[in-house]
Amino acid sequence: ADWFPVKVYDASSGSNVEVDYVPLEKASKPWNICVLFPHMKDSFWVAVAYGIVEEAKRQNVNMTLYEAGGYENLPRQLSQFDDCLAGGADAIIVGAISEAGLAKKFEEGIAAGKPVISTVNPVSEAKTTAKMFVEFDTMGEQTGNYLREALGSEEAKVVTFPGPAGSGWAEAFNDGFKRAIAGADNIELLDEKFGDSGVAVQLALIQDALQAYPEMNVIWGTAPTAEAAIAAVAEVGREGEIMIMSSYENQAMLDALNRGDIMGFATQYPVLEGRVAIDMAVRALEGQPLMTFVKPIPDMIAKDSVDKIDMSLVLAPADWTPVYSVQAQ
Amino acid sequence: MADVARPTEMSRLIGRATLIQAILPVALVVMVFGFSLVEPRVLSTGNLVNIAIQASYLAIFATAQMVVILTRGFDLSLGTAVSAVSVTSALVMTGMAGPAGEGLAQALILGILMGLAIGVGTGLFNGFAVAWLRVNPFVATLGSLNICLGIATMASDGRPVFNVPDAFSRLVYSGTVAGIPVPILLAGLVLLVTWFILNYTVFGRALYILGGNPRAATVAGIPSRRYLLLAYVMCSVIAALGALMLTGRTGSGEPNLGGNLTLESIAAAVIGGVSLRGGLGGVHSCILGALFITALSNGMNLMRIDGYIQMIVLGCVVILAIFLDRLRAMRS
Amino acid sequence: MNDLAQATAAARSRTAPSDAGEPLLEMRAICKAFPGVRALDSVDFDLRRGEVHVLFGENGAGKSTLINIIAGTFPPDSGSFRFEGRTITGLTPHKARVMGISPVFQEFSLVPDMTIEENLFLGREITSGGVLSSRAMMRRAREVIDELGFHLDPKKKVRELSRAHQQMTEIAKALMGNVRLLILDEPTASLTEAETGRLFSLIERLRAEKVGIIYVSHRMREIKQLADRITVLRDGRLVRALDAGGVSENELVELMTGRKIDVLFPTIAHAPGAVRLEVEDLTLANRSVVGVGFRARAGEVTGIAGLVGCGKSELVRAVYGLEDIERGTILVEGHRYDAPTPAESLRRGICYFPSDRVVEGLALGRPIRENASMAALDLATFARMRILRRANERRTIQEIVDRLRLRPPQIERVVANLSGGNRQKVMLARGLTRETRLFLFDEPTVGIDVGAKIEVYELMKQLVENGAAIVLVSSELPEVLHLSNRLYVMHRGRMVAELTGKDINEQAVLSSFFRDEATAAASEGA
Amino acid sequence: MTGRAIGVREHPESQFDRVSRLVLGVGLLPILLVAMIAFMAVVEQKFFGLNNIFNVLRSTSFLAIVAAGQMLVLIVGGFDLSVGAVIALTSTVMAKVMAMLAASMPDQTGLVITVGILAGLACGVFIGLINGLCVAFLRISPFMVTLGTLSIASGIGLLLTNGIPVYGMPDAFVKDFGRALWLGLPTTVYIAVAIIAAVWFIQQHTRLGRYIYAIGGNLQAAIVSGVPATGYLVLTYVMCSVLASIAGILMTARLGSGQATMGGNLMMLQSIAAAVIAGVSLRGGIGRVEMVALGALFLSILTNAMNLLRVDSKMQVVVLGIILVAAVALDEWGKRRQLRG
Ligand SMILES: Nc1ncnc2c1ncn2[C@@H]1O[C@H](COP(=O)(O)OP(=O)(O)OP(=O)(O)O)[C@@H](O)[C@H]1O
Ligand SMILES: Nc1ncnc2c1ncn2[C@@H]1O[C@H](COP(=O)(O)OP(=O)(O)OP(=O)(O)O)[C@@H](O)[C@H]1O
Ligand SMILES: [Mg+2]
Ligand SMILES: [Mg+2]
Repeated sequence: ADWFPVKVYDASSGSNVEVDYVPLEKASKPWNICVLFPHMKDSFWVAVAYGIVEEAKRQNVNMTLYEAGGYENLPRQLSQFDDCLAGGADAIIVGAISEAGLAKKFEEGIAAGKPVISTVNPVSEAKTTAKMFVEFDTMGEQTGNYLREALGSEEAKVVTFPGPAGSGWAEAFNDGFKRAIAGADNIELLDEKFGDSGVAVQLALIQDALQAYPEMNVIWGTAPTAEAAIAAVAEVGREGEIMIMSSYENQAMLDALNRGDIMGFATQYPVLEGRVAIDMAVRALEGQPLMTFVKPIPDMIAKDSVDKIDMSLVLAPADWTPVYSVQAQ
Repeated sequence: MADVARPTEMSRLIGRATLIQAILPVALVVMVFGFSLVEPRVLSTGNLVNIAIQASYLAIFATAQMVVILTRGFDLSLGTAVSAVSVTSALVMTGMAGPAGEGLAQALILGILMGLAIGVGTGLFNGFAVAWLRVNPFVATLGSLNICLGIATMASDGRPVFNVPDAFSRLVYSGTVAGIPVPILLAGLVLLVTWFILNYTVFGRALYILGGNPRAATVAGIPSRRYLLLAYVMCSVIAALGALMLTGRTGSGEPNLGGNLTLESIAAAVIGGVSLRGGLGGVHSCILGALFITALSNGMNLMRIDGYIQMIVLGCVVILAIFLDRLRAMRS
Repeated sequence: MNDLAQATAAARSRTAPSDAGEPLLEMRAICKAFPGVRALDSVDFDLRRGEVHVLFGENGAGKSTLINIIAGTFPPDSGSFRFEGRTITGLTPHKARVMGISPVFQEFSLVPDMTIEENLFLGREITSGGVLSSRAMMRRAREVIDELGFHLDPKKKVRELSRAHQQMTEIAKALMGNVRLLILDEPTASLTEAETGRLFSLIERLRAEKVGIIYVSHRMREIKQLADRITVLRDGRLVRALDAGGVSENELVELMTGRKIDVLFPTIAHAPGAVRLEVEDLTLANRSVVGVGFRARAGEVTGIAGLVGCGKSELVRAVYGLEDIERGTILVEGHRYDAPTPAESLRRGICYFPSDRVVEGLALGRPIRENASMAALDLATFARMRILRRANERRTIQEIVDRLRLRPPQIERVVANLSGGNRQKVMLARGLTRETRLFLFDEPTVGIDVGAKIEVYELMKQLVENGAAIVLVSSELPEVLHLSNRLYVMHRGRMVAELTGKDINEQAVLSSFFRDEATAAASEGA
Repeated sequence: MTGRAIGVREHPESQFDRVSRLVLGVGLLPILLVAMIAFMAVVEQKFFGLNNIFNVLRSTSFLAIVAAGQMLVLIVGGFDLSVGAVIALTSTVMAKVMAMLAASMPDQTGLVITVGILAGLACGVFIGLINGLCVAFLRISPFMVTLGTLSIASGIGLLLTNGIPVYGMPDAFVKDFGRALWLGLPTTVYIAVAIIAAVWFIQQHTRLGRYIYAIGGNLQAAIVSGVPATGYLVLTYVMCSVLASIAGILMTARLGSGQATMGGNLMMLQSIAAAVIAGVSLRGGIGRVEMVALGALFLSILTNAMNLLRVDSKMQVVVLGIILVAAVALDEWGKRRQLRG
């Protein structure tokens, strides 16, 4: 079954116009497309990779994927960008570690006549051929709004665990969430605990928070936060009374949701973002009509909504293992 | 005389020694050609320049590390110091320079000074802790690692600093002089100065003696503490220069810029032949090490090797390279 | 107590060693090369049971190397090696000790941060069921130490011992196991007469027990006193193996150096002049020196003698600025010199030569040139405006190195590859790099061969006669006796005697040493 | 020497000396610990909440186990940067093995768990062997070897899992072991205590312990004294890695999933920090496990305290840095006063 058409926002004009996105049938020739990821250390980016790989196969183009090994490795991603150009790529797809950090490279790439497509990670000002993302704060907001609806008039005391301070995305998610709950006077934000988004670190933070804020009854944070929270909450035997929310999706979150361990998580359809990125690259290379800014329409996935959503656009199949390059037939 | 061996064997010994001396450069060249067999583009001028540019940054950081490694220390704070420098200098530049580029010159100058100031500050902290408080370098710099991290994240509130004036990037990154990219030139300059300091000044000599045998240095009346302090300051200042160059390259202040630079810089220096036991090594070692690491990952990237495989290969190659260097050390 | 007397007596009443059939140790055509150096060039060596066989040779002759091979530290490049009739191959230090070969190394084999007891048993701990039986070991350790008559506290960390005490520990360590072959590489280098005496009587006993003993020393008196046979090495080659009986000092020295040497100690024409150094009521923070006063004049050698750990090193170290002073005044050329520091001392024309080359003297990994010039980098000769003048440096150092007859005279060589004596010369070279008016020598001839010694003494002679002041701290009595114009004697951190002119003789010194030695021994033993 | 001893007694003792001798007697660390606990007791009663104490004890246990191993390597004059990676590798491998077996033989939980744990430990042994062999036989600087294995181990871990957490370990392993309480205390605590005790015994009462000290104190001396140094070096590195992977197993059991991001550089730095503030010399030859345990406790309490006191997490790192340096500086200062006698 084809994945398209999919409803997305076409933001090229500046305002969000809801449209059906339909990709090309096939690429006219096997282009060499270079893909840069911040890392592949969680199933979120694996999902994006899945989209990229599948679409590259479907459109029959060559694809090579590099991952920088983490958000702390901007210099490495810059070098990988150079290596891509040196390696004779026709187009470059980037999940930017830092927009500001890569703006220069984007210009260089475009100047060198290589289409530069940015996906997943927000790029507001930097020059790109085309880009696809939802602002992280919108997703944060999504979760916030959902919390408000779900609570109704109940009291809620929240501690957020946005992720590593200085990552940019952690702050963005957090701001969105805060904006959403700002209005509600039944929701109180107790504290924001930044910290490395490894499960171990998050676990420590949560446990201390459980002590510091006995009254806390909502834990909001990254996917690893949610995972850690499940364990921590179980340990103090407060399952059920503390709600756990994740600001983004991964395999663990889906399983947890199905087990009923967490309340829900937001999704921006990573697989879709991967697929569209490839299509954008090919369109740019072939001079086909191209939306220069596409936004997926984020959704909140919770118990009730889980079966209404096309999971093949959210996560890679559990048994799929990433491949780093695709050879055109 | 026993130790003045007969000419024949003397020359034989020398012959062997030099061959082993050359083992790492040879390995480097062999490696690159090996790659080029699989992926011809590796040897394209474009890519070679690309390697040179990438290596020039690493070489600077490796050199910074070397200065303190010579004294039997090392600087774990290098990475986060780089981040702090990047953020603060970027903040100053963006803050000073008006939208229409008025006061640009002052902005850049102040920005650069800001960065250097952070470098000096970190260096003073480390140096003071190590030389006066006698805190082990590992702990001292682990401390400043955290402090710099705090500065970087708090100053920028965790977000990258946008719109660093283009002029700055043009100054330290994009331009070329006589066809040579600026980063290479700047790196060359920094390394040249360092080389001179290490080999032709009392300070440099003192560093080698300090690393060789601290107590002997004291007995010989060398003001160890002052020079030790100076060494850490020099290290951080060189790192700050590197950080400024990186900031020019990214065109933004990055609270995460430092990342793995600390370990990478140490690795580069040691692979090149700087001894962690102190008193041994030179600028050339750093250049060699930096080239080696850069060429390796560049080659693997162009050969489309999976990221995780790359990690494993890198690990093995690091160990192998050090082993070869050990051989050299044992022979000579 | 006078072990010394006993020892010499025993030596006199010694019967020639009964030839015990085939030798205990038999080495043929041993070769060993280090990078750029032939340390041993087809050397033959054999050792009978119950004999003391002295290895004799200049610095760098290859004595320590040969010993290291016997002890299994490293294998020879070629040559055959038989011990108790069996051919030995693939020898390791462990095997060697099991076979009963126990070495006392020139550079000690002690772990600084472990206690004496732990060091004594290192590699052969007593265990019961895999668990260390500390009590048993402590008891045994005490036995051995008392047996040797050394004053060592087994619980004390080696790091806290003076070099002399460390030397004793090293000796005790060698005597822990069952000893068939004892190797002593310059064991008396930092011992004073008393311990030396004890060591000698011990050697006599072992000899009687048919233990084979290899003894390395540069001290003629000891050799004459102990040796049954002597093997002379030069430049890594065997010169001759001969019986000790009837061979004269000068012959030996001639064999060793290949040149003629008549007198060991030069006669120095002392011309006491202005007081260069005056110390009054000096007490150190660590109380190793208490209320000491002394003075050193230009144009004379001022000797300081004393038993181990009497604080004579500390005294000069304090003057140079290496120890914390509690109270007391120091006058240098009449001017008060408070809170000394090495740098300031050098500026005032004072230079100190530490007794421990490896620990305090040299950066082993650096070339000779840098080691020689390191104390003078503030001079215009070596640096202008903090910029080195390397050509000057090379020239100056080369001159000095040649003057000291350093072998090899290649100033870019790494000091680590030099023999003990040559390392010492490199350090002494420092005193000549700058204009120095007061020399503080601490054990300046530790482990230096006769040839080198003479050179050092000659150097002192020149210095003094050119009007320098020399303070000579030494545990080698003949040295201080012959060279000093005025001789101070220290005991337990205090100055107990000042001898001049004809009062400077062994009896006078020894008597002041041993005045209250008995009581001391009692209190120390406790 | 008695000369000096007597001297010391002669010279009158000031208040100041008494203080510094106290410090040197017990060591600075315990005093700091007590001070901090007392402070917390006053300003924040939550600190003594049962659960909070559990948390502190748990995180201490993990850190202490790793730090104990790190200490052994530091004593032989080495360094182990790879502990974090070993934890990650252990976690993923063990989880994968258990998951696979559990799927195939759901009823034999005991077997599944045993095999899984063995697989995890095998990772430790494997990395430890690489480290040890390279250091002992190839004479490569430990820093670089372990830097290499750090990269290798985490590479393998990620390759196996793509960073996706591995589920499907038997519930018994997680519920009845990882998160369980024995006699009211977390299982981890008992294991940590047992390990510390074992290491203490080794250090104080076995050849192995002494040889580790000797090798670190003066390698050449150890060798010429007949200590089979290379063998013991390898053994030490293996012990370190195995301890790390034990910590990895406990953490995994605790989280209920295998994580390729577990441990990481943080654990590496903290383990060394814990050892160093406990007076372990990076030059080798010195270090006692009971103090290291205290060091781990100190670090855990410090972070816990800052979280309870609601210190801004960006500020926390700064405080941590300063306290770290200050603690060691004080310690050094004390040692120097002692040397002056
Ligand atoms: N580890 C080494 N590396 C290189 N050369 C060495 C080494 N050890 C000794 N040598 C060289 O071998 C020669 C013999 O050294 P050795 O120590 O045996 O002399 P020695 O007779 O003991 O001198 P001394 O009486 O001063 O101790 C010297 O030239 C020395 O430079
Ligand atoms: N490194 C050291 N650490 C602690 N105590 C020491 C140290 N060196 C020497 N001492 C002690 O200081 C006192 C003086 O020792 P020192 O050896 O300097 O005197 P000395 O007369 O020069 O003896 P030597 O004949 O060994 O030179 C002795 O009690 C000795 O044990
Ligand atoms: Mg010798
Ligand atoms: Mg002395």
